[in-house]
Amino acid sequence: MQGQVEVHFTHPDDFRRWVKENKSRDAVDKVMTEQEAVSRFVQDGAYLAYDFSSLTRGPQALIREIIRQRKRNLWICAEFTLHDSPLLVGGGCCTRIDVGFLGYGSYIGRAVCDGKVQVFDNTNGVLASRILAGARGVPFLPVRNFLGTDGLPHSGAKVINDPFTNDPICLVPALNPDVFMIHVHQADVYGNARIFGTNLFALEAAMASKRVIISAEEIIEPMEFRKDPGRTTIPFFLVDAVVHLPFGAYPGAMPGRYEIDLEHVDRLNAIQTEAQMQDHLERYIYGVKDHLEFLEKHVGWPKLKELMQKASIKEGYQ
Amino acid sequence: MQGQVEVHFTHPDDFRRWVKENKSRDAVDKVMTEQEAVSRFVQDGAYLAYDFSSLTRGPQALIREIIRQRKRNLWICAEFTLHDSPLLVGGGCCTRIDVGFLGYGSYIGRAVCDGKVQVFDNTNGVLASRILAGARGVPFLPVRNFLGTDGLPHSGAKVINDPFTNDPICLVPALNPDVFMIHVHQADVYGNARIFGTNLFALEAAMASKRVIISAEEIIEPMEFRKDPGRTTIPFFLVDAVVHLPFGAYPGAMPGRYEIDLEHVDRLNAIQTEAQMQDHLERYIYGVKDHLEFLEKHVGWPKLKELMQKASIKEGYQ
Amino acid sequence: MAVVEFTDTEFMICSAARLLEDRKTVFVGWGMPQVVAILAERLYTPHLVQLFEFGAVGPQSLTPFIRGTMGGPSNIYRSLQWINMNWAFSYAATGYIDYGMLGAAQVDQYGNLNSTFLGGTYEQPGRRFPGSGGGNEAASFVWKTIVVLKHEARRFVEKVDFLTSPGYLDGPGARERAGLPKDTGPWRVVTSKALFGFDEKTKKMRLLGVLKGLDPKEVIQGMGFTPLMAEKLLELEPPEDAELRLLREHIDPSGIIIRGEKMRAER
Amino acid sequence: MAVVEFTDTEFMICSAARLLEDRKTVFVGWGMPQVVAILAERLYTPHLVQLFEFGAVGPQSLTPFIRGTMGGPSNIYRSLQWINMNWAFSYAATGYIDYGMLGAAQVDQYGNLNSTFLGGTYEQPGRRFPGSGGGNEAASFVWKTIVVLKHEARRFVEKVDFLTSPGYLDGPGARERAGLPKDTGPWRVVTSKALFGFDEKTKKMRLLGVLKGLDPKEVIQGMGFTPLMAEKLLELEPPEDAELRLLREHIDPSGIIIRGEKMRAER
Repeated sequence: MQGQVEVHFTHPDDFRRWVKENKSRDAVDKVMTEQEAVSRFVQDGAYLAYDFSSLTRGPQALIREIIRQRKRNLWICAEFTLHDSPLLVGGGCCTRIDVGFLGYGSYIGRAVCDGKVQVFDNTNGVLASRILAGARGVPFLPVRNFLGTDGLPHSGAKVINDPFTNDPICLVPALNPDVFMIHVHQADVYGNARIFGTNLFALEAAMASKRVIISAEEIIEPMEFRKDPGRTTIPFFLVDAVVHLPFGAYPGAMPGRYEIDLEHVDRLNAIQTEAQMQDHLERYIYGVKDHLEFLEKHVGWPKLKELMQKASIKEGYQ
Repeated sequence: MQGQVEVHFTHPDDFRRWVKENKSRDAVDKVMTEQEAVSRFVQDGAYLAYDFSSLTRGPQALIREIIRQRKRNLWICAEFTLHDSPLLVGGGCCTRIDVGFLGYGSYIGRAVCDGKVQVFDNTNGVLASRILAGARGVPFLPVRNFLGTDGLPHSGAKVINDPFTNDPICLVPALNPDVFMIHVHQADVYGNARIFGTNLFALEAAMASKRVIISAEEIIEPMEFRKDPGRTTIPFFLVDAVVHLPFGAYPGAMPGRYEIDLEHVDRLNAIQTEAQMQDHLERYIYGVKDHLEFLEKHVGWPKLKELMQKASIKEGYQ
Repeated sequence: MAVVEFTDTEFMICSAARLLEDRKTVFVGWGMPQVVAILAERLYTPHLVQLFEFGAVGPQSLTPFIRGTMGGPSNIYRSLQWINMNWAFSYAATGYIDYGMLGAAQVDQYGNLNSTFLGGTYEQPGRRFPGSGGGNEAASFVWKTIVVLKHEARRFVEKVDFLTSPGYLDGPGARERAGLPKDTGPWRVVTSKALFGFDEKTKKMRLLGVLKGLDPKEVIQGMGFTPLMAEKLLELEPPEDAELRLLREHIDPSGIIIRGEKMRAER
Repeated sequence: MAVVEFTDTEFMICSAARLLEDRKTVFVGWGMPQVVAILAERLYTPHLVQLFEFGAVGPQSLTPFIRGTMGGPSNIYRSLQWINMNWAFSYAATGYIDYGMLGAAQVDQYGNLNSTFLGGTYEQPGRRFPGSGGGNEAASFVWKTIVVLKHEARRFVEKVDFLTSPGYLDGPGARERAGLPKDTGPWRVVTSKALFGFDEKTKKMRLLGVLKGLDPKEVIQGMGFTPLMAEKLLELEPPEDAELRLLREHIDPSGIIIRGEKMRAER
């Protein structure tokens, strides 16, 4: 049995060639604004992946910038997408979604029903394996799940007889995103980056993607990474842009730094109609010029301080 | 093309069944002596893997115990084996070796030439991929190297046409060792374990192996792991035995704790003849009852203190 | 004898929590299964190791439970290990995870689960849900899958509109023939009124018991298939006071998860 | 003009160090390549990122170099990242590693490498070596492989006794036909007397130059194949004073790596 649909697939040799020609191994200052990072590295039609969710350490400020720049025809890897996918679809940015987990609420569900966005049902594990294949430079990885499902024909997977056991096995095609975005606790100007807590596929996806945009709560000295190399999540030569975006995960939480703003999340949860969506986008995204203005106009420092105070669990996050 | 030789391969379902029936999920005290750990969990004929080398964070005390107990017909995964393989072959413990990297010195080389030990030439990367396959519960992983070599026919690998690119690709069979041994910086009595610095395949091999023996420089409180979960290398439910063995990596270094004893290493390097080997084993292994007696009789506290003093690089190891 | 009042959700949560075994491992799905696991840990299975697909192994979650966060600090508090998704699924793929607990929108007589869409076609569904998440991995890899869903007859169908996560597919041996790991599959289906298991030979769903005081015939009325019946049906106990207190005062004081239809039973 | 004295090993190390490019990445093999990389980092390529198969990325190694340790603290000092073997090879497999530097016991005209055995059969070899280590991965994955070996005619053979790590196999297109990544392969062979490259069309080894003062004909005498000759042979400079001082006083003061046959040249 074989998946019958379109799939985002890059021959490992083509990805290698791209890495050779486009990923600099030179440690240069890559700090730039969110406007510059998104306009330079997110093209219309790009395949976009990101790490974690709108509620926890998601690159929310970067996603808002993508919407603000009215990117078009994005294909997203919806691993744990919660509020991100409805916003991207509502902003007219995204037309295809590899699912994953397609949250939240009725807006995105109806967008699928209405054919506004095309979905390809993988699973969280299949998508993680596909990205790992991309990071290992191989065209596929075998998995022993996804078999027997209705998702398989709506994916790019193939079933073969395993030559070692002669049992059927599922081969999932490598996934090399055009762009990977991740919000991190700490980065240096070159792109070395560190996160605390769990992650979905931070290093895999950084290695497997053509462009990597990092937004960071803090910019720290490069030597800090060299003093504790076991804590480096991503080394600089995988990274194209570093954006200093304190509260970049807002309204989600940054573990150990600030908590979720449930009030704002409820506003997102409440979006049902197209009119509500467009009002929300107008107010919170189009209506401000950048992340800083968003924080100043729509969140405010008292609220941010409150969210920081709530983040009282520090164990493991420093 | 296909490898034509014997290969240590376990059907993923058989490994799963073994895990279900034999690996307890109960956090019980697993602290025991090296005698007990080796006699209970290393059977004659077992396939044995271990992490890192005789010069850096290798489980050297455990390897000496295996020799002391005169285990027979072991098949070892020689990823970075340096002085371990000659000692194991000299002790009559080991008859088959998956290479990897087969160091050191002329003794082991001659043992191969004389047919005392049978070798199967994989590569370091192939062995690491095989263990990763074992840890992912799949029968094989694809790799884009090993192709075109004379090693491939002396391994269990197979070459097929990749169904995604139609190019040839190498499939390497999963490796599920019977026993995995690792020397760690810190463990608790249940088997939660933490290492600092680099590793070969610590978590992969712990997950892929039927039995896991941990030797530890320090036994620490279980709560220490829960206070910094990002630093846990191996969780307890993969582990069968915890042995408290300070200086367990001797004569190799334990990064951040003590340095290599080059004097003793030179003694190992000097072993060429069978007589020299048997003298060495008699003196340093058979002639002492355990690791503690070995340290007291043949190393001494002044030397150990000197090796600790030399380990002045602490960054990243605490 | 006293009458106890509770919501259908509360009953379902308590009923599921009682199924878990201490000193074992469980793959915990998003949402309600998280609440079940916390309740079980506090009352029945203090040494149960919970695994989350986003990389938390063995957390001792704080309460109140914060909905939706998954990887948030209070839900992954004092874990044994923080790692990532590929590793989390590897623990399950190699057989280290005993139980899995999942929700679903639809289930059929072989325990196949649909969490993708209802009605219409894949391209133009009537109603769209989040899809597999890590549910497919749990249902494929863990030894015993527990499905938790609200008891509505329309959720029990002859054939799921979309097979998201495998039950026994079309019957005995089908999982193995498909290439799924041996001896795995759905074990219990916990609803807000009943408890189901699966017949060992036919792999078909079997009613094991209903909430004390309910009529089994009424409970299964309208289901899209007729479940097998256990020789002796269990009377499922309503929630204990200790369970309700924990749920209402500590785990979900805002009542967002545990709200539902009011029920009552004698005990 | 002055006469400089050095060992053949010192010349080989200096010659190899001069080939590396700054602000690039290099996969460093065990032993001599480590010394080459340290010399290059100190003198020529301070921003070169070194990758080690055991998981060290970008160390700033301390000297003196400690032989054999690989993962020891002074050799992996102030790395950018410490990780493990599967990840290290993934960096190479995805094309992030520009150069690889490896030793070998034998090499043939297509740059195929043998580090497994010499003479006899696989089952009963004449002399056994350590085998691939991570050499096969480096030779398969990096863009440009640099081979470093002592200049002995018997090491250059018509056909290697065992093909451990792939050069151009049996000629143009053979790597791609075998399934190896495109546009990779051996780039330079550095010996204690000469420097070789490979012809773009035929993929055969070509002499690019010899140590100043040596006769090219004598250098290639006795090799198991006749290498192609560059149109204009380079005169390779003997080691600089700065190079020798660094090697002898800082990197390898005990002389264990750099010892060898005495040589002399004018400069």
